[in-house]
Amino acid sequence: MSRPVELPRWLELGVLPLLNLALALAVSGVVVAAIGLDPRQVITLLVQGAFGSAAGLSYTLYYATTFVFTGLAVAVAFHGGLFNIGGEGQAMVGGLCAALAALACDRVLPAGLMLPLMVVAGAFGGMAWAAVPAALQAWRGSHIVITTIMFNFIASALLAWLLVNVLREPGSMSVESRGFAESAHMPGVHELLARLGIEWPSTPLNLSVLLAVAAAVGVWLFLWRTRAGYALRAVGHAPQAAHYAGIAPRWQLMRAMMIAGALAGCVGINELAGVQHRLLLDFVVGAGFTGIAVSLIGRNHPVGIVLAALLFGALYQGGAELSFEIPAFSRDMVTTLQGFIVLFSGAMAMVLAPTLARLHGWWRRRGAAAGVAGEAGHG
Amino acid sequence: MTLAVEMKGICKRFGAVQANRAVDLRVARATVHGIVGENGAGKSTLMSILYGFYQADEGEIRIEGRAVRIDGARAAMGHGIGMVHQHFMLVDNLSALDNVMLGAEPDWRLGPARERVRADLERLMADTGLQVRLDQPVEALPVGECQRLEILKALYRGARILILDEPTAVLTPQETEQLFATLRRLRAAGTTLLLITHKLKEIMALCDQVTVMRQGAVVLDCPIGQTSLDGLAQAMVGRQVQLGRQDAPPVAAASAGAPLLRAEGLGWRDAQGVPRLDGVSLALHPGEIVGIAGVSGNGQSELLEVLAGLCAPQAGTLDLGGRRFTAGGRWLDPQTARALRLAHVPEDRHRLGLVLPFAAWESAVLGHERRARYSGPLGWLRRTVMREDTRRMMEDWDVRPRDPQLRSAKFSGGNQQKLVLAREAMAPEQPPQLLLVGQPTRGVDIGAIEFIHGRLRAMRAAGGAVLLVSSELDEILALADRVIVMDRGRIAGELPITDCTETALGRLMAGASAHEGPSPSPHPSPT
Amino acid sequence: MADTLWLDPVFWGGLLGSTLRVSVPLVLCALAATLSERAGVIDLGLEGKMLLCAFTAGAVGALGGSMALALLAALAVGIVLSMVHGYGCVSHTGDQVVMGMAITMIAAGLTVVLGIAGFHQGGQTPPLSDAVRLAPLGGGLRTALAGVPGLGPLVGDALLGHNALVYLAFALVPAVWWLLFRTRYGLRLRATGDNPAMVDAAGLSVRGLRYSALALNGGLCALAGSYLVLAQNANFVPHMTAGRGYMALAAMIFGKWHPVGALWACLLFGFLDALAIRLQGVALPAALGGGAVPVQAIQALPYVLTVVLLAGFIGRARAPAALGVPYVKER
Amino acid sequence: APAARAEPGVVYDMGGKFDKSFNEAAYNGMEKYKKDTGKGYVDFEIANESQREQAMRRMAQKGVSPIIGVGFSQASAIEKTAKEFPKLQFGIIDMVVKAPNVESVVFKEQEGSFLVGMIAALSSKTGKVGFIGGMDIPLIRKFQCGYEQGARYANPKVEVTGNMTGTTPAAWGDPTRGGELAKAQFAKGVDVIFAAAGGTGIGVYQAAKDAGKYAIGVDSNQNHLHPGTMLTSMVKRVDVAVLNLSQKTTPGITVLGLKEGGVDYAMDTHNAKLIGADLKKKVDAAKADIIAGKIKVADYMADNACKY
Ligand SMILES: Nc1ncnc2c1ncn2[C@@H]1O[C@H](COP(=O)(O)OP(=O)(O)OP(=O)(O)O)[C@@H](O)[C@H]1O
Ligand SMILES: Nc1ncnc2c1ncn2[C@@H]1O[C@H](COP(=O)(O)OP(=O)(O)OP(=O)(O)O)[C@@H](O)[C@H]1O
Ligand SMILES: [Mg+2]
Ligand SMILES: [Mg+2]
Repeated sequence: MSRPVELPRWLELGVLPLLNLALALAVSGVVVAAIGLDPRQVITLLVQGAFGSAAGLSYTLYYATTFVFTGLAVAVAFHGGLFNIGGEGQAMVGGLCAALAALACDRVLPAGLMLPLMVVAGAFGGMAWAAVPAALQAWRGSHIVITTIMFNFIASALLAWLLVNVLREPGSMSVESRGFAESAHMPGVHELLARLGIEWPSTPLNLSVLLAVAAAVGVWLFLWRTRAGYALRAVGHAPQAAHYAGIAPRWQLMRAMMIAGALAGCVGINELAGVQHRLLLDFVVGAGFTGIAVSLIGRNHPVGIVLAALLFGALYQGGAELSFEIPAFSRDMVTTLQGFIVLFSGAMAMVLAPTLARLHGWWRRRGAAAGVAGEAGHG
Repeated sequence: MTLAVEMKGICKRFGAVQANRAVDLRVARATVHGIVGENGAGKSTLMSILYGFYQADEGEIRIEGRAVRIDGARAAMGHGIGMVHQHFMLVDNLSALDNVMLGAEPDWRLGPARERVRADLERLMADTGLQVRLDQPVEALPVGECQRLEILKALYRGARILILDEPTAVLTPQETEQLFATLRRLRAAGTTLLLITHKLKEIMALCDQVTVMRQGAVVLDCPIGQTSLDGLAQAMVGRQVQLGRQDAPPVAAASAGAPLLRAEGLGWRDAQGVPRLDGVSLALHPGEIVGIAGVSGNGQSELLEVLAGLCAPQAGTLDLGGRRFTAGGRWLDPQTARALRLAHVPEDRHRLGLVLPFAAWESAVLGHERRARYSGPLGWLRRTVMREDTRRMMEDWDVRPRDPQLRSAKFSGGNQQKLVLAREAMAPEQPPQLLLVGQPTRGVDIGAIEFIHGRLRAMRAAGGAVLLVSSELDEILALADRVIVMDRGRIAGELPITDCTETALGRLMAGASAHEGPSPSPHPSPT
Repeated sequence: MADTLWLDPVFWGGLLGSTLRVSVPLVLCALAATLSERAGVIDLGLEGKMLLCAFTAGAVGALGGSMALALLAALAVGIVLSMVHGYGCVSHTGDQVVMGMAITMIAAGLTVVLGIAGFHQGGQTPPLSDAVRLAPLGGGLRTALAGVPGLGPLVGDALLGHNALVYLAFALVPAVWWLLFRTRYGLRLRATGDNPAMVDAAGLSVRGLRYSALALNGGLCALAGSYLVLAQNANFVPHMTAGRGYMALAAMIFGKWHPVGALWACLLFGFLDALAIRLQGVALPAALGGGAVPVQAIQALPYVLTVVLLAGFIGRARAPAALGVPYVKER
Repeated sequence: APAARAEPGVVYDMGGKFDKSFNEAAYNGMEKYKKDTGKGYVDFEIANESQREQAMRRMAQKGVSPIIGVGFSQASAIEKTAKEFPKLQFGIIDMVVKAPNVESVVFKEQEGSFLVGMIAALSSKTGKVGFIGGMDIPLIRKFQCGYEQGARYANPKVEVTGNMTGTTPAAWGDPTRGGELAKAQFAKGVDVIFAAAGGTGIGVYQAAKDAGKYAIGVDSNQNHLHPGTMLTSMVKRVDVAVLNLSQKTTPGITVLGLKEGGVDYAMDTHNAKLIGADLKKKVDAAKADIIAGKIKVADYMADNACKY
């Protein structure tokens, strides 16, 4: 039966993930070869596409931004002992509120006021959408997983109705709101760099990326550096002990979900204020669900989540690059490839641990652990 | 004489902890072999290895002279080994009956299987005197009953070699006696018994041979005849240990002065409407230790919870620190309780006392995290202060290992208990005047017991009051100034310590011990 | 039309019949989830398992031209997927939720890739001949009843004329209940989900029990997938499970990890869904100013009602204590 | 110089090039282009919103021209890229983008739908016909509106039942739900259903076949799916439009209706037996009237309402 493997932190958090990633790529390579493509070319394109060029890197970061938001949304709820499958819906409603704020004020407010207002509106929207399931769980015992799934569907219906019947420009075929005015555009990174005289390709990467970093740091500080975070984790790990300590579980539960919702709500800032500059139907497309994988692969820790988000961002961008460069490499092959990478670097993450532990022990006995294991990491 | 069990050079480490180092153990057939040692000495680990629950890193095991490989509980059973685990191995939401059956079902259909097991168990309960309500889900059973269930489980499987890891920790004297009678009978019938306990009296009473462990290694192994209580204690902790009463029983006037806490007519019914507390009134005066005796499950836990503000009663009032709380109105809550300098050491340290996944320093401030000392502006945690205080608590209360960063779950039971006690007794800024303690020394080694008792006395000396709930009469006799006995949620009687004898208290408690736990037909409460 | 609707037996007959048909994949997946989660293994991979099995059934059915072959192949794939699930999360301490999502991602992509490579119909499999599909049962009796007013629609349309898998699915509910609560195996399974250490100490193999539960889980997912392809439709269409796996998970939790509870939850979902379909285009009561109810409102109705009903239920669901926690002995 | 024309490129909508709908039609168009001209082309299936622009910019940088966006959702991406690359040619289907280097192709779906509506009404024995759309969006309402009008034109007393599948992208690929929607309509007595719901339609047609009712295909000619069940298909010649675009783009708006052969109802060997001579005569007469402007077919987009 599986004995837990005691690995030093640098091995567990540094080397093991790299090993898993290597394994994942290797296996994917085999699969790729099986369908008659050159694995080396595919893997290099994947990596090149994601990190090789300024544009590629920017896209990777742009996707990562969204995943950091949804990943953190899952993690905060998780530390509160809740499984939040509702990131999807919370992101939709958050985006909706941000967009409504923009549509209402973009013509009157300057960017300096408009953008913060959108952030607040977005966070508020997500928060509100998460608060209802949270309250139902806290006072009615309705299981959060069910309610959040339901709220995802309800959110999509709400969004569809508003777009088709209320927000759509009359006479326009497309299911989207009017474009936001300049003041509601989150400045793109290329624009800012251009002002500094730095040449940068035009990509969706926008200031929201800083918002995401701030969110990650904020969540980390909140959970491990503040009393509120302490109370939240206590309730998540041991509700009865929390009650004994005089911490009211219900309010912690509400707080956890509302923070989670607010984080998910910020997706709209990256996607709508940052890129689309208008409200449209599927701007979330699965980011909420991806957030679950991101959070768990990142061990529900902000640092881990940022890394995992980068991984997924790279998979998205590198995947797109693949289908650009190799027409035979369809969108669905990309999905499959991503699936395999999640499987091996996420779900099977512990398969290599025992071996690594044995090796490490063996190396330590030879007092040469660091050097060798370090190399093994990149092998 | 032939050896039933022989363990040679057993080594086992858990991560950083070396739980067993080169342990040798030789157990003769049809004897009772005692194993004693401090908390964390490695007793349970050694037995779990014999039972195949853990694999030894090194060493060999011989059963009946033959070298064997025990790679799991099934293999152990194959060799006729059975075990009563220290931490109950029970499934909460299954019935007691199902828990006994599990893994040893005589039929693949549950219906017939239950029939047959029930019949066997009825017989077993009859001649061991260990009574358990077979159809109750385990979560509804008080600890004492769980312990009896755990023992029945092992006996039911009819082992030739039976390991009992602290089987008496939560039993009443009567139950303990019955259990020992059974064990003697088993020994006579040729069963080999290994008994782990912190109650040296029991060792002396029952064992033929005793092994003393310290920090994972064997330090003494001799026939019971060649040692004594003090000898064992000495070997265990490496110094003289003074248990039992230190001070002269107080003069009756001890409990003078205005009470720090006064409760009147507390009544509390559980979800099923069964009264767990029924017209309970008591007062705590400065400078006294009040003991609450009684078979576990007769309202002691509930009393503690109500007084600590963990749950609100349906009837009664409470006067504490100049404030009055009335049932129905806003009852005391844990935060207020702490503010009013009332501290509470819960019975169940795993569920209530600690957050097991937390680092020790995080668990060591549980309930005090709001104090200005720990949370700065904007609720910023003062982590260094917390770690420092934790280190001090660990120094003060001799918690091992002394590592504030270690996860709470990684400490052995006894050390976890000390950590909780340290936290409650040393509450920063304003140390408590009132201490409610439940089973403070359950599963704690004698060294620690002596130490803990000393601390409680010190608190009394400092003018504090202690409400001590314990199923250990020895403990109550050693500490209390007066003793209240509870029976089915009501106060069955109160005795000044001077009139207390095991038998006197036993008689008062006996009323309950026959039909332990919440009785289906509650007595009419006096109006 | 709304006013007379409620009195019309044909409406109710159709509604109930549709409820049963829609519930079947939910019921099968919910049972699958019940088994694995009772053993302590979260299954967020229902969607993916169902999808890949559906594809297998469609592909093998089209190539082999045999229903039995298609079913067997689907079962095999379902079980293999569950074994992978087990290898990652039971043999090793991998994260069960991530595993589920990985399986779902792979299934979503792989089915289309293989479909296009094998059949050149944009990921679809060729339509199956009626020989390969499950035929409706009791059709004769149904036609016989058809004439009878009231009885015809209410019994005929509602209960008769479904295919074997429909009846099998509902028969499996008591079967699983019996397995879980009336057999030794079930007792051990439930114990594994609540306190694996105890099961281990009792000399049973936690690993074995969890694998076996997963095997059953895979088989049931396979049936659900096959139903979509061999019964409700006649070929595989990419992403055709359309979120049913997640709904099944919700139903299982709604049913408090109990097969019968799950059944009721699935029927509820199915019913609300079928009802919503039939309510589209209904006009608002004059009190509310008349006019058509927005389609989206009707489409959201099942989900809203689910939340309301769930909130109405007292007593919170209690998940198996060891759910999602890989079993390791050391603290 | 038109001689050295760069290779054309297509960006499909979310549905992907095998959506059993207009994306697939576009794909077929490009395949035909490849066969006819022997020249290659590039295409891309987007996986999320931001890839629209990414794909187009990538193609533009490679000098691909014309770049064709399939579906109304591509509008803003086309608009942006077209502005950025004024030297390249662009085309968009189902939406109007006003730019000097963009040709916008829009269809009069209502006209084709009108004809299949007539066929439905005239083939229905119960006098009840049905419509099943993917999502409740303007484009689909446009189909529905024309269909209703046509049905009423052929039989004023006809009862038209309409259903939409869902509110998520899954609505375009859920045959099981499509089947249930169809069965629900059959239970109401409907015996002909026109489905404009992409992959969801597959389930509708299957249900019709199983119940022995009629169904009408959409976008591309789907008569071959179930001969004897598929009455006809409302073909929307996106394939032709894309083919023309890839050969030559003329900036401005191109409107394709019956007259231009952009939409029509499909006749072939598979449904010859189902469409009797007189039925065909009626329909063709109406077709002529529409082309001649004698029949005004309502355009939902004109005033966001189905008035006729
Ligand atoms: N899953 C992870 N992935 C990557 N890095 C991690 C992960 N978990 C922790 N770390 C690193 O370890 C550091 C310590 O983690 P953690 O947040 O638990 O620290 P802390 O509890 O706030 O402080 P400490 O544990 O040192 O007292 C983090 O700051 C981070 O750099
Ligand atoms: N499963 C485990 N994982 C990690 N460490 C463990 C485990 N079990 C025991 N330990 C550690 O091994 C040492 C010996 O533990 P063990 O339970 O054998 O002590 P013990 O003699 O039974 O103590 P007690 O009298 O409190 O029961 C302790 O330091 C304990 O923290
Ligand atoms: Mg830490
Ligand atoms: Mg022990």
